[in-house]
Amino acid sequence: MTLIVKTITRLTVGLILIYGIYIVLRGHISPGGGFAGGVIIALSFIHLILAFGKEEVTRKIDESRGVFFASLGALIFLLVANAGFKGLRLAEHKGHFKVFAAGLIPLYDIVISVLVGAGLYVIFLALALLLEKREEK
Amino acid sequence: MSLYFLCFTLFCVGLYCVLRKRNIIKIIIGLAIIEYAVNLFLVLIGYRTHGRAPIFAEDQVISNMVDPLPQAMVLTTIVIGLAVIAVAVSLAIRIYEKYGTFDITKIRRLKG
Amino acid sequence: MKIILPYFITFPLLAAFLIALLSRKSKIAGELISNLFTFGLLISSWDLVKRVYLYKIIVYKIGGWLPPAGISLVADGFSVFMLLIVNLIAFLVMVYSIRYMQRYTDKWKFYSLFMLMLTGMNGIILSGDLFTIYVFLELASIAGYALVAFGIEPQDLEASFKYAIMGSLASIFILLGIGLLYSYTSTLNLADISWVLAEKPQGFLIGFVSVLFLAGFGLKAALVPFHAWLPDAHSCAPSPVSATLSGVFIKTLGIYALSRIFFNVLGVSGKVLFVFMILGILSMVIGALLAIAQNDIKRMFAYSSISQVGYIIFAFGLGTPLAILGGLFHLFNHAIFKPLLFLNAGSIEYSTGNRRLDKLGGLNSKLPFTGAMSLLGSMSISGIPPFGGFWSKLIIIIAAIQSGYIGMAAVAGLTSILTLAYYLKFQTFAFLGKIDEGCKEAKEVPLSMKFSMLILTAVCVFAGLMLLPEFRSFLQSAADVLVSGTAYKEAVFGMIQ
Amino acid sequence: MELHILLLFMIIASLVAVEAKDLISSVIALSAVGLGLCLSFLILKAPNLAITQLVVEILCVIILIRATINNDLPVVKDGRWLFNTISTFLFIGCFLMLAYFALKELPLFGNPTMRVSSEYISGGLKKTGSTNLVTAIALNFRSLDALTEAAILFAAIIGVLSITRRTGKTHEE
Repeated sequence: MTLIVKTITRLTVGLILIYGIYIVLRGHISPGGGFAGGVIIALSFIHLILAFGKEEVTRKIDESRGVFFASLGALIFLLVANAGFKGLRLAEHKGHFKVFAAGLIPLYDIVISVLVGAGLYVIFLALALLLEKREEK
Repeated sequence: MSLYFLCFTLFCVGLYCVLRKRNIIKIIIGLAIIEYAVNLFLVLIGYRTHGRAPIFAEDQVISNMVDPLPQAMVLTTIVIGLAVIAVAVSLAIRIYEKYGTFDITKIRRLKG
Repeated sequence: MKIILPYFITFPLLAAFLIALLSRKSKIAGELISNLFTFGLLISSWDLVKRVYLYKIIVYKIGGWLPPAGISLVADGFSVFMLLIVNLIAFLVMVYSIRYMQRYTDKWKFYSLFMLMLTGMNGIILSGDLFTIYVFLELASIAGYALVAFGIEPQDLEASFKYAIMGSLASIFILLGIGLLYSYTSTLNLADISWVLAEKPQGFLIGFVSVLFLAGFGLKAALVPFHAWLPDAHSCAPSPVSATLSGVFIKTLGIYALSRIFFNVLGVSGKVLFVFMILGILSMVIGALLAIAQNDIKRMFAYSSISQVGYIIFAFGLGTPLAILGGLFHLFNHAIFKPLLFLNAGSIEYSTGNRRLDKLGGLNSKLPFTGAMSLLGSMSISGIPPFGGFWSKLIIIIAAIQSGYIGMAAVAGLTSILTLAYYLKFQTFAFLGKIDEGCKEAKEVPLSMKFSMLILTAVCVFAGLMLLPEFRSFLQSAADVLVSGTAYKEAVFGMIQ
Repeated sequence: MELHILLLFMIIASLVAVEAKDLISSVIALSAVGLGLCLSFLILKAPNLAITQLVVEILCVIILIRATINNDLPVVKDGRWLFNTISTFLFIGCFLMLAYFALKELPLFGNPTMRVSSEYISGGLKKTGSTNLVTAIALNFRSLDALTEAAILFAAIIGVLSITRRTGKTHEE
């Protein structure tokens, strides 16, 4: 991509990432939540791939590390959910409009966002690699 | 009622696309349209005239909320739609790689 | 006592996530974890069978929320019947795949996807909530699409794409039906829907919802107008996957969900039963006729699955207690011998690298064990007297005669003869006669693969004993749930309060 | 009224997506449908879904455009084209007619029964502590659905990875 795209990407990617984290953390207060925030986090990485090409980005996070994060997120989600199934309650009644309120819900949101962010990044990476291989032929 | 019917019309446009188009990507687009129509239908059935969004606010008592349960359902179905589309697109790209075409009539090794 | 119910969902999920997590570190994590966990699930489902025998019905409230608001898991006779079959087949298939899957790359993906598919099936069986059934159905289906394409040959991809499109269309029809039903009854719990429907008039809407469900679940069960995807998908998948798909997958996603919703929730009327019967007869005959012409072993078995599923749906359509018992018994038998036959086909492919009947022959001298197992399996499926398949078909035919459908009973009997014909063809071309040039180097399969086939054959041979009064309660309690119809709601709510 | 206009816009955009001659235009028309859906979620008081739909839409369009770029679209008609189209239209017509009669029996638009949902609205904040009721239902009352949803996404990840492997079998027969 051209220099303009790269410079603007450098400026905006951090903002997109922070916006994603904001959406994740306020999922139980305002619209948003783990899934939407996770997709935004994944989109910020995809943005990097689109602007800088995949070599720059995959040096830092490659496919197997993405799978590792996705399965870690899923595993913690499962453990939290298992506690929730048994009726675990964590002070649901106080501090309704704070970030750390609402029992297990913020925890759920955070682990879902890890799963979704890493997972969608891996999906995009797999498809992009496949397409580049085809164009080489 | 008329909104429900328009929503079903959107569903049928997608259905027509899946049933009649030959191009694999077009079929996936048709599936996406059907997903959208069903999601919209689920939210429509939960709407309440002059209702409020199902989010509480500080120092206000809100009683006329729209039905939150279909919205929670749609949250799940959007993810399912994304998963199906991701799998279908990866299959489509692989098929293009092996057969060199997106035309479904030319992709016929299985018969009988 | 109720606490083990959610483990049928969380354990396979845990296995799937762990396999993916450990895939970088260890090469054998997939085999080890999946075998251990499926064995554990088999043991606990046997335990659950005994508990349900004592308590009749077990309800688990997820998160402690009362059912119309929260989700409940329900285990009754029918659920544990399916649960035991599904987990038995899953365990045996996992043992089989240790050696079979060695030819494939990235095996951990196979094991992870398989455990996700198992989660989906267990979830459908245990769920007492309509929308949860849909979500688990999608989980099982998406894992299924990926597993069918696991070999990534061109044909596999084509079959998987066809299956993905048809399967998603079916799911969307089901979701639309759920939306309409939700708008009408304003609840999602199965027992609660049944309550509300009992108080409201049964109008045109319920008919429309029934059509949507019938199309959706019928597509998943591959009943005849909707069967086009099945032969491709089941013949292209790796053999352990075909065994699971044909043996339990279409029964859980199709027949179990269909009969649970129609018998226990919406309530069956004469019209619905008649449609079941017609679909059953059509599937039975057309599946058998198409199977005869096949040259590919797995394709023949796949068409045979359509035909046998037709028997089950036909029996459910008769609606008498005897017919439902016969249908469930046939479901059990088919869930045993069809995986057995697919595993046999997998063994043939493993040893000879081929599954076309015209290139096989005389395998009895090279693969005596597989030959014997497949002979017993073929005899059972085509209804030779001492085996289970004979008794279940006999019960279905007797029930049809009792209900006065003599013509249809005759068709069912004739189809059984057709079944015998194509299994004779399979035996003659593959195992008897002169040995083919291509199969000279064939060797007998390894021990783990023999083990799975041996267990399945043993169950298959002794399945007829299930009709004896001592062992009958397992089958009878499953049939009772379907016969009792919409009394399901009282049973569930009685357990909650 | 604005919903009617939005829905008509979505139907027209979807017709464009179905009938467009090249794939890029039809993907872009699809994204227009998705945007219309997002706006109608906002009008229907579902801001949660509007956000989710918007970001998912962006991702879908990126994936689809990456898949379709540099690819041709063959327009083929075979002998039975007319017959097939007529039968499809007949099927869709029957479906719509049946749906019309079935929809008449639903509660009127704007008046949901809310048998179970009233329970969530009255007690949801106290029981779960979450201000956002949709999140409360999705992650607390019906957390099994959320778990399965995560599993579905996981299945899609592993599925895409397994489909995009370079080779399926270790040695060729």
